[in-house]
Amino acid sequence: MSEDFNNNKIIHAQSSETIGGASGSPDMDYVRPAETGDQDLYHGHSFITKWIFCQDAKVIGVQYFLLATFTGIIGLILSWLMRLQLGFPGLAGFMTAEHYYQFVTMHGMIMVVYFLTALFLGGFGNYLIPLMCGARDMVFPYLNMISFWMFFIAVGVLLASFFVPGGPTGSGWTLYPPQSILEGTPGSGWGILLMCLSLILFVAGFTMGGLNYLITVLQARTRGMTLMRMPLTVWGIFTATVLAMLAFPALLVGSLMMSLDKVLGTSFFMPTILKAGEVLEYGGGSPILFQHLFWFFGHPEVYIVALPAFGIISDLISVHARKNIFGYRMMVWAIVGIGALSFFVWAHHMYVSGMNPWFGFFFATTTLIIAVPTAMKVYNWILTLWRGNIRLNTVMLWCLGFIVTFVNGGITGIFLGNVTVDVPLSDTYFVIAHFHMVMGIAPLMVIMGAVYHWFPLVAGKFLDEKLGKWHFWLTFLGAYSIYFPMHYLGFIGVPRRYFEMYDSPYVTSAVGMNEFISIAAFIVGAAQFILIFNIIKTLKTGKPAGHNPWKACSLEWLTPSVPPEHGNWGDRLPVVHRWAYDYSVPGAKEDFITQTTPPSEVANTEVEKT
Amino acid sequence: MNETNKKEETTTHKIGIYLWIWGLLFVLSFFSYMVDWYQFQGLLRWSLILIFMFLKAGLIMAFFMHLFWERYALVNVLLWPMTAIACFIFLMVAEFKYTLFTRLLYFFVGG
Amino acid sequence: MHPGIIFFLVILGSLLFHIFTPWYWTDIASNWGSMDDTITLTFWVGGGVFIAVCLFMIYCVFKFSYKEDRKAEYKPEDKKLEKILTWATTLGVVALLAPGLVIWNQYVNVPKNAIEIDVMAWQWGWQYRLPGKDGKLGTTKVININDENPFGIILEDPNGKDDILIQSDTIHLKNNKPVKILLRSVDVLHNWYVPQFRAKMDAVPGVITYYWFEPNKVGEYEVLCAEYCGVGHYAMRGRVFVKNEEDYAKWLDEQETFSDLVAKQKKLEFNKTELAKK
Amino acid sequence: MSDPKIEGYQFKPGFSGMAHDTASDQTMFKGVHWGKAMMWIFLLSDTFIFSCFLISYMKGRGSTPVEWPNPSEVFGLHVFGVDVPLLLIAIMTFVLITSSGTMALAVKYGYEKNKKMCGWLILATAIGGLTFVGMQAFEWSKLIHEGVRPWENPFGAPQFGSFFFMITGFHGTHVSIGVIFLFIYAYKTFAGHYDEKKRGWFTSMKGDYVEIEILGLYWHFVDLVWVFIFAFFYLW
Repeated sequence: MSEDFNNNKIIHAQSSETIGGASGSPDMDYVRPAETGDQDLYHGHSFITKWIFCQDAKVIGVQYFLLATFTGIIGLILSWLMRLQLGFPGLAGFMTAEHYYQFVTMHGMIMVVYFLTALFLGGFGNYLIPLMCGARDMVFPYLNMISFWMFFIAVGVLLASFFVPGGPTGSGWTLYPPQSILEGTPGSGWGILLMCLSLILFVAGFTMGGLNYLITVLQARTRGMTLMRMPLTVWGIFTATVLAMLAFPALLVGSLMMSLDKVLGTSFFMPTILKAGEVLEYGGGSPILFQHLFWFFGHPEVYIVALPAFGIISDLISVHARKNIFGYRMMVWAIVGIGALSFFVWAHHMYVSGMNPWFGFFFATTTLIIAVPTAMKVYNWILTLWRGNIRLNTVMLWCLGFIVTFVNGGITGIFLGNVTVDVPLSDTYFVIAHFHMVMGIAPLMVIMGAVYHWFPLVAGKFLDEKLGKWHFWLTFLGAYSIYFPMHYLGFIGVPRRYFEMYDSPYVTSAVGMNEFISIAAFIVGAAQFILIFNIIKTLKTGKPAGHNPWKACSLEWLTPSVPPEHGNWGDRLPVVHRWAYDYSVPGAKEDFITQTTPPSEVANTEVEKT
Repeated sequence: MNETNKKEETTTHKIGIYLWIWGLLFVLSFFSYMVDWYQFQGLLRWSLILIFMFLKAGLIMAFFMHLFWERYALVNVLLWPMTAIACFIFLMVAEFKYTLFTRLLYFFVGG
Repeated sequence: MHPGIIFFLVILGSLLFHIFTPWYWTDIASNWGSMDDTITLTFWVGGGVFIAVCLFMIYCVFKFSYKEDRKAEYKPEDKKLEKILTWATTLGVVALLAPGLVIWNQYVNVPKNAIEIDVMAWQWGWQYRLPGKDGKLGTTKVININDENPFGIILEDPNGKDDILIQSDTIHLKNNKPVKILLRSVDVLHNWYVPQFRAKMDAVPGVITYYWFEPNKVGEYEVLCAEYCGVGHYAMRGRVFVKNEEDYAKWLDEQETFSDLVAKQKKLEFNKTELAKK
Repeated sequence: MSDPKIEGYQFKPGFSGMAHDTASDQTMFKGVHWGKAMMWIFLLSDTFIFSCFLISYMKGRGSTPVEWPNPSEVFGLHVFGVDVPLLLIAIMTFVLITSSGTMALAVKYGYEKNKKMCGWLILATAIGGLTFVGMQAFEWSKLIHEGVRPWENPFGAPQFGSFFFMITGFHGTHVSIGVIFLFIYAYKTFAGHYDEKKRGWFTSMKGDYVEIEILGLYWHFVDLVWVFIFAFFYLW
């Protein structure tokens, strides 16, 4: 078995000559020697250990990405079915109210947890964290592998609920009791139980992955890589993982207690209930407790999706505007601050839930405080564009699309976070438009941008630009025309989760808009298949990318081979001398200085010390 | 696991400190049991329960879990998130009082 | 076409849509005009920021698009600019938050002269109860609910005897008189929501929740359930008539009280037994 | 433990040391083994789980207008003709603290590479844990015998039974998992896996005595949770 492992080389203290600086003073390039020896990695031999039960974080990242995308496509199809019903009621004959609510629920849960969370943290996190930190792999590769397979089982359990008697749960993605476990809601038997089980499995699996991401960032960075030299992508994913580790427990507890209410007949969330003339065996519980638990998880969850997106977009903008990210330290503190504050705002989802009314003051205040660091991030993105040298390629288009949709969704967030303004708007289509804009479309823009950006690293080939632009414009214009007008449905007062609008005098005027929105949704959904076509086409006939095709500074582009191999760095780990954003330094030969370039090589430039 | 060739250098602690803490934990547990034995009520009961609880938890964390000897970076990373829990507790106290208030008001007293 | 132009058209389109949209608020029919005002204020501030940010971005895209011979500016930080932006944003946020908190304070504090209305929700319908001459609602319990006692009023409670019961989804309200809506649910979450009144609150089983408003426009309004409550959610509608004082009094006179109901049922039962005897 | 020596790195004390550590490269927790850092973060996450349980319990107990049973009577034992309140719980606490102490000593002897002492102390800890689980099973069966169920409770509020079985059950699961691992680690210690750095069965990572400290952290955490459960469930 011993040949499966690296020999445990200790990276000894290297003098500056051996690090790479041929000229310049040794002091200038000095980096502290390694604190620990090289990582002990298990190299797979067979197909199964190399590609299926694989311990390489990069392969696990791709596995996460593919499985999350697969579930995301299911979520997409469900959204089509919903829009079909809303835009053209009666056209799909099989669609009953039960089906509609099941689709709503599964679409929401899949997209938030099994698509976005898994994709950003499991997919991008696994692939990028070790590369960007200069580690050989995640610190616990075996645990990392189990994490993916737990996620796999969780998805299996979730999808199994489509085939059980009663179908999947139709209680809305928030799963509010009592309705989620009572007759009168679709899937209140098997459906809700499988949903809870799936969530518990997801949380367990995610905890394993999350421990990996955190410890890799905290304890396994390469020499010279300080926290303040890490790319913002790593900062975003790292902070999101911290949030996940602390927020998912509340979901776990909520799911567990609800399962007990269902199976054992406990009354954690169940008060005395009269159903069809009979008093049920419940009594004394509090439905609002579940809402508190759910949103204590649910609000950090929003940032679990948003923070990696913030981080990734910062890197993409910086690389393609050929300019350092403006106000890096502010960006880091904003990420950390948003993350910390997100634990103190959860009940702004519950202003009209019947909780203690005095909470409104507290939560409105904390919520609007979050707006400040978020706004700072937006300013810094556009100030990064200012006086840059902007490559208007597909990646940059996705970034610009992100800024527009994110600012739009962020502003409507201020509407909903401010307690009084929330009262008329909550539970209407305004809410749907808001969160789709801010945590549906905006992160999707980032995912797409990231795919176009990092595909040359993962596969060694450029994705087709022309197809990419079509993909972008169809998605951006389509999605914007879905969600921008939808806010106005909310102003009219159309409540959400209505299977049919019926004939309320003011709601009927929205029929035309619903048809328009549905058609736009079909187009946007279909446009996503351009990406799949593009990937297949590129893998067959794409243009090879070579080393560091975007001329980026960060470590992931500096691996000895493209795509990087297991262990990432060949025989020698990189040594980092600067932050990841030294673009367009005055006096430098090229418009970028990689993180591994020692100071002595760029001694005559005006680079700032980081 | 990575190779920590540093571990040989870590000094261990004298056995006395562990025995001391161990003894203290027994004494504190005995005290908190006595709170119930003597049926203290009201504020006195609550403050005694909480004091003994936090003392015990603190001793276990500080000495048995070695947090007293760890560097501040680790200690702070572990303790700051507790503010979120504290906030949650604080607000849920307000919440249960409100729920109880409305239940008593509308189901028993009448409003 | 230059991407900047398309982005510009998107922003322009959003603005035009906002100005010319036929879809906007229903006419307000309660005292919560201040909520509309805060929305308008947020719209001005937020919309201004949105347009400013997007236009700046579009300007940058035009002005600084890639040229081989140009080098971007190298400026990692600008402390002064960042400070100004932080404070400006903070100021804007405070300006939005302050009126919100003030109005919320009005929202949670019900005026003394408000009429209490017990709105009882179930899957899927509404019914209402008004206090009788004593101005007090009787206490209730879910387990007391049956055909003879549709509201589950506790029989020993003297306040409940003269309560006016309205076993229909339609309620009448007196114009310009504040009402305190006491929400009660016997099964799952519901939400008694009339868009024209702006206000809403969930009905939660196990507790009583409340909110208040003062209708100020005579007319007929539709009640929507605004919290998902199972498959019948979308069909759970009700009706509100806001009437002036005389019409309201006339309507109120026609309604039966709890003791009327009990008496009627007793009579019914008596008749039944009489019938059986014969 | 006390500061390790790291080549080229100057340790500073207190908060400035914290800033210095955080701003340094490679690691933030200097000299802390990956596995140990992982266990700490996991315990932090687990703390949130137990906090959510206890907060739910507080909310549930606080908002029910039905009378809550007096734990001091419900958990009392009748021995030698005397009613002793909370007797069983007191013994359980005693057992768990004892096992915590033996674990702390096991960690100490592990670092001193004293295989024999370390192994025996781990075994003693495992037996303490087993005793605890056994007594908990006794307590459960006693309550079930008296008619307490997760969904009902003859002494008052039905939530009493629900929260009792859920929270002690979740804690008991933690203890049981810990006991299983303690037995495995006792075996591994006696077999000398940590001395010869034998690779693990599943993870194929090399063994080291630090694993005993990691397990110790977990075990102390279980004890720590019991302190809170004892205070909030039995003494309230």
